[in-house]
Amino acid sequence: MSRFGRRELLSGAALAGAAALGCGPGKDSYRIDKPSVPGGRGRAGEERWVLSTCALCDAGCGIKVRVVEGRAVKIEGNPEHPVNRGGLCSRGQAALQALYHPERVRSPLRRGGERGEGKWKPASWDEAIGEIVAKLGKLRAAGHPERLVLIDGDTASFTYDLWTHFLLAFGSPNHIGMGSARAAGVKLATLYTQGRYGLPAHDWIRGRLVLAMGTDLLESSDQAMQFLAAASVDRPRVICVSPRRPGCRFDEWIPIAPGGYGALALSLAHVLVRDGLVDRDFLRDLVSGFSAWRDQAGVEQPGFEALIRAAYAPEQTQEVTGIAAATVDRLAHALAQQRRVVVASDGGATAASNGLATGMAIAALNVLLGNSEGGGITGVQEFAVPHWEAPAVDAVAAAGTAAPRIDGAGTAACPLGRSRVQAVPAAITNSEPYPVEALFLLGTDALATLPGRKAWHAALNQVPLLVRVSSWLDESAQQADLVLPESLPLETLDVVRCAPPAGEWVVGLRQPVVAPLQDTRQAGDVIIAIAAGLGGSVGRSLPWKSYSDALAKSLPAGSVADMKEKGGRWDEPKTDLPARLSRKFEICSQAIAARMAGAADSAKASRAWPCKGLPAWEPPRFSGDALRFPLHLVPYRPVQFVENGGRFLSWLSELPLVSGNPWLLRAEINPADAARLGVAEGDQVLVQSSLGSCPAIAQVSDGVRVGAVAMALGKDGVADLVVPDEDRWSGVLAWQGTRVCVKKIS
Amino acid sequence: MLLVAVVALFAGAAGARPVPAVSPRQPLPMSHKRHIAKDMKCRACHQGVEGEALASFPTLADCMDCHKTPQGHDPAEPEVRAFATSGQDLAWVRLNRLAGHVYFSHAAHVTLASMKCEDCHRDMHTVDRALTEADMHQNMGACVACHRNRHASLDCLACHK
Amino acid sequence: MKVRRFLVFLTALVTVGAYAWVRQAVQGDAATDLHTIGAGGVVWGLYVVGDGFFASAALAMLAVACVMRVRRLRDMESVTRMALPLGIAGLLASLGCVMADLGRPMATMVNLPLVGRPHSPFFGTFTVVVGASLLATVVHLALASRPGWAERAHTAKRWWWLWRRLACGWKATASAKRRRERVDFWLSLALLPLLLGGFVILGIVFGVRAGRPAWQGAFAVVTFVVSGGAAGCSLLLLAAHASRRASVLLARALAVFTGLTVLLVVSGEILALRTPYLSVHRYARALLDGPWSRLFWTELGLLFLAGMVSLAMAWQKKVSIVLAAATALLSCAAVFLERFLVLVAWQTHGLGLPWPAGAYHPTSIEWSVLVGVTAAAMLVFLFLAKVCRAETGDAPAPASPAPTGRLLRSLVTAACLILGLAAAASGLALSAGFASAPFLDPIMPGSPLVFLAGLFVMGLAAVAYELIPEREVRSGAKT
Amino acid sequence: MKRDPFDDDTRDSRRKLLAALAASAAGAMVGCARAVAGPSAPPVPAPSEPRRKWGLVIDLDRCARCAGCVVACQQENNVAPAGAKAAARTRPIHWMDFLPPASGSLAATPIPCMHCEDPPCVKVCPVGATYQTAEGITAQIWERCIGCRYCIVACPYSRRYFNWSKPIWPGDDPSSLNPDVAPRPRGVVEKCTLCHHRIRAALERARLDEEPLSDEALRRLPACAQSCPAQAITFGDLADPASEVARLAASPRAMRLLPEAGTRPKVIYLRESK
Repeated sequence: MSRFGRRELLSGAALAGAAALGCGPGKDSYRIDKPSVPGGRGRAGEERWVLSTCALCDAGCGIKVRVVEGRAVKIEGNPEHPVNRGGLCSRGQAALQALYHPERVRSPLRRGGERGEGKWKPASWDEAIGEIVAKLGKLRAAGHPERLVLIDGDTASFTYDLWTHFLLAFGSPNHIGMGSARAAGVKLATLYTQGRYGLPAHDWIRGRLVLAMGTDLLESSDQAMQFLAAASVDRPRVICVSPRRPGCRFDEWIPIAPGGYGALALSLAHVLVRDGLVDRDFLRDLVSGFSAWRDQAGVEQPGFEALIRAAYAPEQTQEVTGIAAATVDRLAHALAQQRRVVVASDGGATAASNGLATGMAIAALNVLLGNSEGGGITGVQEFAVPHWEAPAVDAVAAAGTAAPRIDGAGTAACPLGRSRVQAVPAAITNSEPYPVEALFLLGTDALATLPGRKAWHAALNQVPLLVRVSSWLDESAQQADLVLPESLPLETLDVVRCAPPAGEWVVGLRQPVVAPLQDTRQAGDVIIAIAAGLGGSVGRSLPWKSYSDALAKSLPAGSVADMKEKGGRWDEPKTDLPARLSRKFEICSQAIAARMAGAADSAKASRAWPCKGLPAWEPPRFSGDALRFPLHLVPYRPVQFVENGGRFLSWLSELPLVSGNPWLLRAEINPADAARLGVAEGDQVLVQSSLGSCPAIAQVSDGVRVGAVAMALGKDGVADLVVPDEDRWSGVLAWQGTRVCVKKIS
Repeated sequence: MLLVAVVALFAGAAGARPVPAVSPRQPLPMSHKRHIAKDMKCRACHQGVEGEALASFPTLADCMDCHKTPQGHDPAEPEVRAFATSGQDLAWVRLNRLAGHVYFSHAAHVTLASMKCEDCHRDMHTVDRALTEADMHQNMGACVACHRNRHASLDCLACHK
Repeated sequence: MKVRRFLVFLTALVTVGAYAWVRQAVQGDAATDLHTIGAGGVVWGLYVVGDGFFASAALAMLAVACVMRVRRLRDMESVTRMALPLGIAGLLASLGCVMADLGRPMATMVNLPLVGRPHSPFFGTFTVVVGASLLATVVHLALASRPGWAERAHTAKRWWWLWRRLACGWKATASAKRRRERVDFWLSLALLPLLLGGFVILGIVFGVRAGRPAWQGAFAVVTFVVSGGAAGCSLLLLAAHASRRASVLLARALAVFTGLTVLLVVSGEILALRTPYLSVHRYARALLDGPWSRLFWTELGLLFLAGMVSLAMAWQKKVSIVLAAATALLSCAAVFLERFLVLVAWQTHGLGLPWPAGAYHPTSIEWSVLVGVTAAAMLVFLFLAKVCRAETGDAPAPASPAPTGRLLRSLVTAACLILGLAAAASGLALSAGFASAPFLDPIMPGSPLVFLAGLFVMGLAAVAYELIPEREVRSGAKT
Repeated sequence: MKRDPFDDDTRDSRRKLLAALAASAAGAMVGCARAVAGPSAPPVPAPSEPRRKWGLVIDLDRCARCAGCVVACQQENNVAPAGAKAAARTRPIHWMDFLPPASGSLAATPIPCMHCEDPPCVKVCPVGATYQTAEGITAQIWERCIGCRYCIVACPYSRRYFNWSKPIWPGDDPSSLNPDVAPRPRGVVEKCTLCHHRIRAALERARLDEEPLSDEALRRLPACAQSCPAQAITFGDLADPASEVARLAASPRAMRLLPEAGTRPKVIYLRESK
């Protein structure tokens, strides 16, 4: 009985004390009083776990959400899901913060003042859609449906396909993805060597050595979880090649000069071939273009072997890569010895003026290492596509779709690219090839996340109807005429393509975890409503009542209901890897040759792809005078980077991965450079490029190569420094191609 | 001795701390007495009591399981059907609320420790309506005393959160 | 008039401090520059430094006074007399600092008396150092002031009734004076271990930190005590300028204390520089040539100067009020800096794990509160000094026959002592709980209060001994 | 106060009051008696359950420093984000934090409370707000804490956090708060609890289902361990030699932080191997 009545004593004395001080007992500061839930809270204490798919990046991890009395309170990884096997990164978990974020747009908003003034009038969905339908109807009536442009960041979900479907029926070719600003360099390389657009699927589980080119594996969001899930079984050795020391766990870091990845890959190939470390049988059977070959005309063409033997000895490339020849030799032998190697890369390595060639060189290195025999590439991901009936295309739509894309992808300006979002501002401003009348901006805050803020600003202001579909009043939304708040992925039904490891096929399901908290709609429902409003052939092409109806029709009957149980659909993981390459790997891409042949004659003359479809690597091009701007800017995507609305999530912004105030923007700089510039740790500095400048806090660290300045994307101002140069063939945005200078602010 | 008296005084004073003076009206004039007279068990309506932390209240659907057809001659009974047709949610007012930093599991007490409802709650045999006032005046002293008597855990974390 | 202006000035400072404290209470501790430790800040700052400074200075002054009393140095009476109100003011200031530092002062007032744990040095700081010393000193001062009060009850025009009540039965008989002296002696003797205990506990709080391989800690305890002595002596020196002999004695003591402090600080620094522990080494470098070097060298310089000046005064056997004030200022500032550096620099640079180095720049709110507390303490001191004046004709008691004994008095005194001791001991034992794990609560709630009450009852023994009148004057007394 | 006509427990409450009075008087007396008699017996764990010793093993080799555990912990334990303004003053709270790489080491280290076997923080708490449970969790009772921050100073690992200001949820909307964990008010020290509420729930569930709690079910119990994509964090009973954590703790790669502090942490790291 020794501790009897402690509580009473405490509270009694507290009451007495409070009374003596003339104030009553305070509110119970431990009680959580939650606001009411739309649709009722259910039974008191009712708790359930709902399976869904994460939407914070394109990887498509399976999640399960704990819902207590109608409110989501925790997100965890789905242990059954083949992509992440139960784990979940910080981004995915922060989705909860987005769901209940106070700054979410609560209903459609119509501009109430000048552009960018920040005055809004709430509108009903009918009004907003009516306005859009009126505008689009006029476009079609005038025979210019191509003047509708759609910039869309989310390619994983079936909503993207619905937009494509809609645009086909409507008649615009301008469905512009964000690929060129992301990992298109790698995806196009896969397309031109293996025939399918997408990231290569690596066998992470059996890979014993990962050579990460320009990525620290965490930043490469599509592959991070596969790598981590594989590492949970047995962690492979990780060698990172990048100008900045990676934030993730690694075994070796090889600092490389920006833009030098392709040369390194070819040099490694050179050593492998020179020292007889390649499997010639495998290359003969499954790879075309390795040795000299005869084309259809019977002319002998030089093979890949001749190319690398001639120009890519490590001694020849060490100047451009900044990596000693001996290191390359050692690395190549290590790769060859290990055999089960994954050469991973994402947008980091290929975001340069030589992006496509770099991507192809890396793909070639992967194949040279015999990766298809297990441990590396097993092919490209097989993607699910919705099975909808082809849209009804009328004459107007046919004519419109035939018009050139405004971003110039596939034209002489960008013969090998699929999209080129950075070209949109100039096209709008110059009305080239035709004026843009309506612009839909989805899934990306272009103004804040893409380079060239001024150009984007001018262009967006010029569009007569700018519609931003977003949950946030972000920078792009501030310029819009209409802001349509989309329901967040935790509130809606959707089907997404996940990025599983090799040998698997995964479609994820998103299902409403909670009832929509605000007056928001799924983007798919908006498309269907617009199509219905337009009527005619467009309306007939999208005959569904709602997006969930469309989803039900997109997959075999009953699929969606089944998927609710598991959170998606996937095959049982194949244990009998290696799955062979789906087709011959073309080191010497015939697809490129064909495309170049198809391009206009003038283009052929002026911009012939060198080396006939081999990875023709060129030294990178940098924007800015080397004397005035002596340092290379290395923008990177930190772990917490979320393309669309990431800065609204304070959990991510406060991740303790940097010391000191996590909200500040840091410029990481090598001690040698810092000493030369007179900059000390913690100093306020101004980073300047030929395009803009941005203040930051100097972080002096030997984790950055001499001559480079590393800055994290996602914070205001970094994207403004980048000069939007690009790969002249593929249109890949050269994030890594800007020179800057750093000055101390006194 | 003086100290003991002071302790006792404090303990008593805190134990008799008044509950909120507002008497919330429950949505239905549900008679516990009549339900119990029909030999219904507490868990029939308070479904979480054996397996979950919260005992929880019946939803309208639970009520309608029986009350689709008239069950007796209580003049109040049609009200539940009226409620069902009106489409409103049956929002019982929760009167017994623990302090925010206390965890209490009905399952642990009812199922694992085999305690009766009446050990803490009032006997509902005689109560001819839904509760309009909290019937729990438990405090930490009572919890600790009972835990000690039954050799249950006295760890702070057994109940605090 | 000058005094009045000074009072107004002090009151203004207190008001500013009170305002700052209210702002802090409203905004939370975010109003201070205290930060999460390891994330670039310190969790203990100016307030705890102030607590350590005031408490140690007060304890030192009281200890010096007690030693003088115990040695029956009659001509040091002016010093010992000043030491009591100074000590009380200092202890109150340290209490104020702690209250300003606490995250939940209200909860503290409930939880600490109910469930305080003697295992924690904080309990020691709070109850023993502040509570017990304060209680004992107040008793001591009140008893010592009775002759003065009695005199005033006769001379004062206003408030005479109050003085008369306070003096309650003081008769300037020889036997009463003898009794007075005896009480003084025993009280001082009883206070000494209490004060020393408090000193050591505070030194532990500032020095050896549990769980840290704090090499500098071993020195810090001694440094803490010695430098506390320096601060106390310097303040007493200022108070004692009237008595030449006392002054010279104090100047000599001060010279020794400052010299020792310099020695300890320097050797502590040298030792720290040579330890194999990275964290201690980092801490030492931060003092030597790191961000704290300026304060560190200032501290040493101030100490050296103070030592020199006091040495000169001791040598010359002459203490001028200006020089005394200067030394007091110098050594107090130096000791404050010593506390600051030990506490703050250790948190910014001495962490065992490779957290980034921190920084600490106290906000205006913190400074205001500290200044307000200091000013309030000075006001308390001035008030006490005025109220507890000694009687004018402070003649030594004539060698009269020993006071007649009285059974009742002896009984009550003994009863108080025994009861108090029993209560204090059992209170301490009960609150210590003898490791009645898992939750280290006192066996009986409120036992810390019992402990304090016991100490108080022990103090009452002195009161009883002095107040219970002689048999022959019983009719005249009004106890 | 208007009384409910159906409420007949006026007498009852008086009886309760009297009973409480008597009980408390008796309790106080017994308490005194016990104190005289000697130390009180520690509470006995339920007889059927063996004494557990919860611990974490963090494999630095697997950990990729993705910080998923950090957000998982914040979400599970209702840790309010500091917000741009407070964070500017470096006062964010991370029960699970990342220790910057020491010179010579390659990457940061995830660092929760070490749940020492000999926790210095417990020794210095003046009010017993922090203590060690029988199962080895260093717990903190928020309501007890007076905010003196002595425990923060005493902790060699700096794994304790003070609430410098009132916790503010974005938009003042507590919807996403976990109902199983009480949010901490201003002026209180908080720390990692090893997700004791999840342990408690799991134990209760196991007893309700009448199935012993297996080591597999425990391994990913705390939020940090659950979220870890690389499964670098393993939870379990160190006292059970058959458990995964005990096996890992015996690995030659096992190490503890600041062993010289003598705290004997129950969070064990596995060194980077390759």
